Amino acid sequence: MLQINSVTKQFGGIKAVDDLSFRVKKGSIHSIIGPNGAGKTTLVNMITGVYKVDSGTIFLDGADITNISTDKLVYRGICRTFQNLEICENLTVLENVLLGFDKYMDKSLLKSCFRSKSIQADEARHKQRALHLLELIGLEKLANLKAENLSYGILKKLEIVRALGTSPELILLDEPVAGLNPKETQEVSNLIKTVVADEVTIILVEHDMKMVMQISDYITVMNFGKKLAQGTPEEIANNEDVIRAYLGSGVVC
Amino acid sequence: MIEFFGFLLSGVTVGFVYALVGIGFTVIYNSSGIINFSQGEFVMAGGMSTVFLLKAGLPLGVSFILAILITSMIGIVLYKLIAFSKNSSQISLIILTLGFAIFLRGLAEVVFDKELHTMPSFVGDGAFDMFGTVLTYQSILIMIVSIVIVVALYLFFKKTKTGQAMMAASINVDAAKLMGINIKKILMINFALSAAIASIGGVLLTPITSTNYEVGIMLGLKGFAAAIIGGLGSPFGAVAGGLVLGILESLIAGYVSSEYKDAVAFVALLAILFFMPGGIFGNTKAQRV
Amino acid sequence: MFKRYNINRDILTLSAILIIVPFFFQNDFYYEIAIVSLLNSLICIGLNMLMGYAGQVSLGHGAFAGLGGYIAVILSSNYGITPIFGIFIAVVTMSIFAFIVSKPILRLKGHYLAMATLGVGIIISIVLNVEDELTGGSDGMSVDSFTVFGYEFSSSLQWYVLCAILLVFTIWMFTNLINSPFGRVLRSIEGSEKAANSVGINVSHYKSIVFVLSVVIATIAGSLYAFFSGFISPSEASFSHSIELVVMVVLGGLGRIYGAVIGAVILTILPQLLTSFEDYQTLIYGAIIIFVMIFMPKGIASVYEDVRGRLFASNK
Amino acid sequence: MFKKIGLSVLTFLFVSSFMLLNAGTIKIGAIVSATGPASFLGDPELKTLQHYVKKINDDGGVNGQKLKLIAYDTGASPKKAVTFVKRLINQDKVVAIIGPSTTGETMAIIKFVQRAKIPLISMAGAVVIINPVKKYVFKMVATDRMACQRIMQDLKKRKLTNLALISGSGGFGKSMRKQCKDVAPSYGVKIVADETYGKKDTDMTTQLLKIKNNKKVQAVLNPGFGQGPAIVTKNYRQLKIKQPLYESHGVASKKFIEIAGKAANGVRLVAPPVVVADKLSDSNPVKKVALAYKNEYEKTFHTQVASFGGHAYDSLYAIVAAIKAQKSTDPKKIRDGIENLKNFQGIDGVVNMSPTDHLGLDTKTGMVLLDIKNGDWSIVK
Repeated sequence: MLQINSVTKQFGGIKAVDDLSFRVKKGSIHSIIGPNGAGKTTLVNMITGVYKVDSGTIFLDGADITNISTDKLVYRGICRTFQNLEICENLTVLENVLLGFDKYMDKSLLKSCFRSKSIQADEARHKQRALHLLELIGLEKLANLKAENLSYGILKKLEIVRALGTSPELILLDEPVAGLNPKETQEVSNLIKTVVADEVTIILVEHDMKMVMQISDYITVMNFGKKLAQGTPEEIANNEDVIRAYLGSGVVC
Repeated sequence: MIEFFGFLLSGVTVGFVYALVGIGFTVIYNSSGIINFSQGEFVMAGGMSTVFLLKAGLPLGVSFILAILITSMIGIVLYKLIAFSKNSSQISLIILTLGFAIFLRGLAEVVFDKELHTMPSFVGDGAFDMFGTVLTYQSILIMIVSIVIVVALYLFFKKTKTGQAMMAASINVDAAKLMGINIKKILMINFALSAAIASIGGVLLTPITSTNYEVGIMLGLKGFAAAIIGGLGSPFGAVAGGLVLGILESLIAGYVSSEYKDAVAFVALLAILFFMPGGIFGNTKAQRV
Repeated sequence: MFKRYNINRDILTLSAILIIVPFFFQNDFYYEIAIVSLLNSLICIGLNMLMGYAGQVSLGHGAFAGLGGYIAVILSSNYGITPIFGIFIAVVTMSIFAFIVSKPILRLKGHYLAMATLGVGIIISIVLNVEDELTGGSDGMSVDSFTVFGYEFSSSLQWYVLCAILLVFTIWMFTNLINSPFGRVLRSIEGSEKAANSVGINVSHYKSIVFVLSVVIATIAGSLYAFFSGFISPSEASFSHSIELVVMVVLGGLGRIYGAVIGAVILTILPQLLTSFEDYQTLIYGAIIIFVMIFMPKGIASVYEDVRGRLFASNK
Repeated sequence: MFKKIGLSVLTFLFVSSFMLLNAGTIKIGAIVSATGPASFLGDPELKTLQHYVKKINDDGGVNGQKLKLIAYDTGASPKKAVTFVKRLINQDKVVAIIGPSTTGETMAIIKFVQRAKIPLISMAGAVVIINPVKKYVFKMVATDRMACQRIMQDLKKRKLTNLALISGSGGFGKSMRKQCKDVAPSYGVKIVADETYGKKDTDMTTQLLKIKNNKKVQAVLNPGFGQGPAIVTKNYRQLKIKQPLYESHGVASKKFIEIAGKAANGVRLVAPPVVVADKLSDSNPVKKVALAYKNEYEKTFHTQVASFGGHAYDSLYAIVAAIKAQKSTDPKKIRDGIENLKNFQGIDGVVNMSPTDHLGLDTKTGMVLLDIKNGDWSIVK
C-alpha cells in the first residue's frame, strides 16, 4: 500500500534519515522502532509532508505522494497523531473529535454566517458519529468538557479517535503510549487493535517493545537513519543486529 | 562620491543609537523571551531625567548616573509587574509592556512636562570635518560608548560567573534552577541592565536631537527593528542591525526621499521577517514536530 | 423562529440597551461618543475574531481601518463616486490587499507576527502622511457628507441608528460563524495548528480568510467613521490607534464575543471622562491597561462569564 | 445583567460629568495646542487667554456679563481639534471660538464652525484660512504670504537670488513653502533647492547636506514651527553652511533660541512686532498696545513674551469688541461685529475687517525683520 523508496533527509550535516526504503502492506500494523535519534519521527514527518524530502519518493497505492502537505494527504486517506500531544485544549472533547470530520463539512462563509439549515443538519449528523467514536473510548459522558480538564492518558486516546474521524486508510501513530501507565497502555493497545479490525493500515512508531511485539504484523528497525532490520516480530526479536544496537546504545525499552 | 560618504557618516551615528536600543531589547529577550515594548520609553526616561536633574542644579556627571539608576529602577518595576502577573500568554505580555510604555509616557508628562528639552554636549560642540559633512564629538562619544557596552556585555556573559549563570538561565530555566541559580534575581538584573543601556543611549542622544516625553515611541520601534534585522538574541546582531538601519535610512533620505526615511526601518524589518527570519546573523532553528 | 436564527438572550439584551440608551442623551455630543463607540466595537469584533478566535495578533488594524477609510473618502471626495460605492470599492481593494499581505505575514508567529503587522501598519501610516496630494498629509482632509441612494445622513440620530443596526447584525453573523464548523476551525487554529493541519485543515487558507474578514470589517467601520466625522487624518491609521484597538479587545476579553464591545465602549468613553484630568490622562490610561492585564488577564468579559457560569450552571 | 449594569453605570458617569450649568455667562471656546510639537504657539496663547479673561471679568465683564473660557488642548493633532470643536459647539454651546494654533487644525475644523454658524478667529498663519473668504472664519495674524514677501524683499535687497527651501511637512510649513514659491519670481528670487522634513524628525543633516553640496545656493529659508527649525538650525551650524539662514515667524519665540542654543545666533527671521515691542519706534501704531501686553505678560508669567500670545490677545479683544458693538451674545451677531471691526488696535497691527477681507491687517505694521544676536532679538534696520 505505502511504498517508501530510498528517502533521505538532512539537517545541517547530519543525515536524520538515510536512503531508507520499505513497504507497508494493506491492513497491517507496521511498527517502526529504533533507539532515540534513529530518525523515526523524521520519517513520519516526511511521509506526512511536514518535512520536505531531500531525495527519494513515497507512493501510496501507486500514486506519488512525495512532499504533499499534511492537510492534502488527509484527503488521500493518510492521517497521523503526534509524539507530543496536539489537542486543541480550548475546545471541548466533542469538538476535538468533530474536528476529525472536518473534511466532510460544509464551511462556506455565507452559509455559516446566516446559519443555513443544511449546515445545521450536517453538524447534527456528524455530532452523532463523533459521539459514537467517543463511546469507543468511553468518553461520551465527558463530551462537553473542555479538553484542558482531561488527563494526559485520555487525551492520547482522544487524538487517535480524532484521526479516525477523517476515515483514513492509513494512520501514522507517533508514540501513542509514550508517558502512559501500563493500564492506559493496554487500553490504547486495545483501541489500536479494534481500529485494525476496521481494516485501517497502521504505521506505529513506538518504544514500548512489549506492545510492539504484541500487536505488530511487521517491524522495521532503524538506527542512525538507516534500516537495520525488518521482519515479523519473531524475526526481529531474534535478530542479533537489533539486539546489539539496542544494547550498544544503552537504551533498553 | 563625497556626498555618499557624508550620508554614510550621518547614518552611522543614528545607527549606533538604534543599536543601543536594540541591545536593550536583546538583553531582556535573551533572558526571558519577552519583547519589551517599553524599551523606547527607557531611552526617554534616561534623557528626560538627566535634563531635569541638570535643571535642578546637579552637576552633569551626577545627573547622568542618577538618571541611569532611576531608569534601572523603572526596569525593575516592569520586571516586578511581569512577574506578578503570572501571565505567560504572549499577547498579554505584549499588551502589558505596551501599557507600561503608555504609563511611563503619562508619568513623564506629569513629572516632567510635554516640552522639548535639550542639554549641553558632554564633550563640547566641536566636530571633525569629513567627506563634506561633519562628525561631532558627541557622535564619536556615542560610537565609543556603544562599542564599549557591546564588548563589556560580551565579557560579562562569557567571562564572569554571574554572566554565565545568566546565559545558562536563558538556555534552560529548569536546569539552571537545579544548579542553584536564582532565576528571579537574574531576570531582575537583566531588566535593570537593559533599562540602563537604553537610558545611556537616551542621555547621549539628547544633546544631538533634543528630547521630549514621546521621543521613545519611534526610537523603541526602530531599535526593535534593528534587533530583528540583526537576528533577535545577539547583541552583535543588534549593533549590526542598527548600523544597517541607520545607513539605509540616511541613504534613502539622501538619494530617494527624505519623507520616506522612517519607512525604511519597517520595510527592512518586513523583508527580514519574510525572507531571513533568523536575521542577518541569527540562524533558523529547525522546528520539531 | 428565534431559535432557528439563533437570536439569543445576549443579542436581545444588546438591542434593548441600544434602543434605551439614546433616551439618556442630552445633546449631539453624546451621540457622537456613542457612534464612535459603536464603530470601534465593530472593528474590535473583527479583530477579536482574528486575535481571540484564530489566535493571530495584529498590531496594524488601525492602519487597515484608516487606509480603508481613506480609499472610500478619496474616491467619493476627489472622484465624485457615491460614498456607498466608494466604501464598496474600498472593501474590495482592502480584501485583495489583506489577502496578499496575509500570505507571508501569517506564516510568522507570536511577536514576529506582532512586529510584522506593526510594520505594515506603520508603513501605511507613513504613506498616508507623505502622499499629501492625495490624502492631505498629516493635516488630514475633510470629507463630503454620506449619502445612500440620495438619502443623506446628516443628523446624529440617523448615524446612531445606522451604526447600531450594523453592530447588532455583525454580532449576530459573527456569533453564527463562531458556532459553525468554520468557527470551530478557527478556534482549532488557536488551540493547535498542528492538530488542525493533521485532520486536513489548510491552516494558512483559514488564517487568510479571517484576516481578510477582519480587515473588511475594519474598512467598513473606518470609512463610516470618516464620513460621520467629516474629517480623516493619518492619525486614524497611526500606530497608537492600532494599539488602542488591540487594547480594547484584550481589555474586553479575547475570544469573547461581547468582550470586544465592552472593551471598545469603555475605552472610547474613558478618554472623554479623563479630559477633566487632562495632565493625568495618559498616565491613568496606561495604569488601567497594566491593572487589567495583571488582575484580569482574560478581560472584563471573563469576569462576567464566570459569574454567569456560576449562576446558570444548574440550568444547563 | 453585568452588561446592563455596566452600561448604565457608564451612562450615569457620562451624564453627571458633563453637568455644566452656567447661566448668565458668555462662553468662549478655545482650541490651542498647549502641548506637543506646537506648544511654542499654544502655551503662550492659553496663558494669555486665561489671564485676560480673568482680567476682563475682574473689571466687570462684558456688558455686565462674565466671560467663561472653555479651552481644550489638542497637542497639535487635527483629529483632536475636530473632536473638540464638536464638543465646544454641541456640548459646551460656546458663542465664539478662538484658535486653533496651527493651520492644519484650522483647516480641519472650518467645516464644522461654518455649519454650526459659530464665529472662529484662528491664530494660525496660513493665508488659505481666509482666502477665499469664509463667512464665519477670521484671522488677525499676519499671513505666511506676508512673511514671504518681507523675506523676499530682504533677499532682493541683499542680492541673494538663489534660495534653497527646507520646509516642515505640517500645514504651516507646507502653506508657507507654497506661498514663498509663489511670490519669489516677482522679487527675482529663484528656488534652487526644495527639501522637506517631518514633524517629529530629529535629524535634518541629510537634507542640509544636499543643500550644502548644491553650489548655486546663496541663502536658505526654513518655513516651519516647533522643534523642527531648532534642529535645522543646529544641524546647519554643525555642517558649517556659510550662507545666511532665514527662519519664519513660526520661530519667533524665546523657546526657539533656548533649544537651538548658540546655533540661533545669526539667524534672520520675520516676526510680529510684539516680540520687540520695546525696540519699536514710537511712531509705530502698534507700540502702545504691544508694549503694555508685553510688560503685563512678562510680569505675570516671568518669561519673555512670545509673539503667539499676542494673537490670542487680539482674538479675545476682537470678540469682546464685537459683543460690545452688537450688544448681543448671539453667535451670528458676534460674527457681524467681527466683520465690521474698523481701526481695531491689535498687538499684531491695525485691523480693518470687511466682508471681502477677513484678515484686515495692515501690511506695514504686520511684520518686522529681526536678527538673532547674542541670544536676543535685534531689529534689522
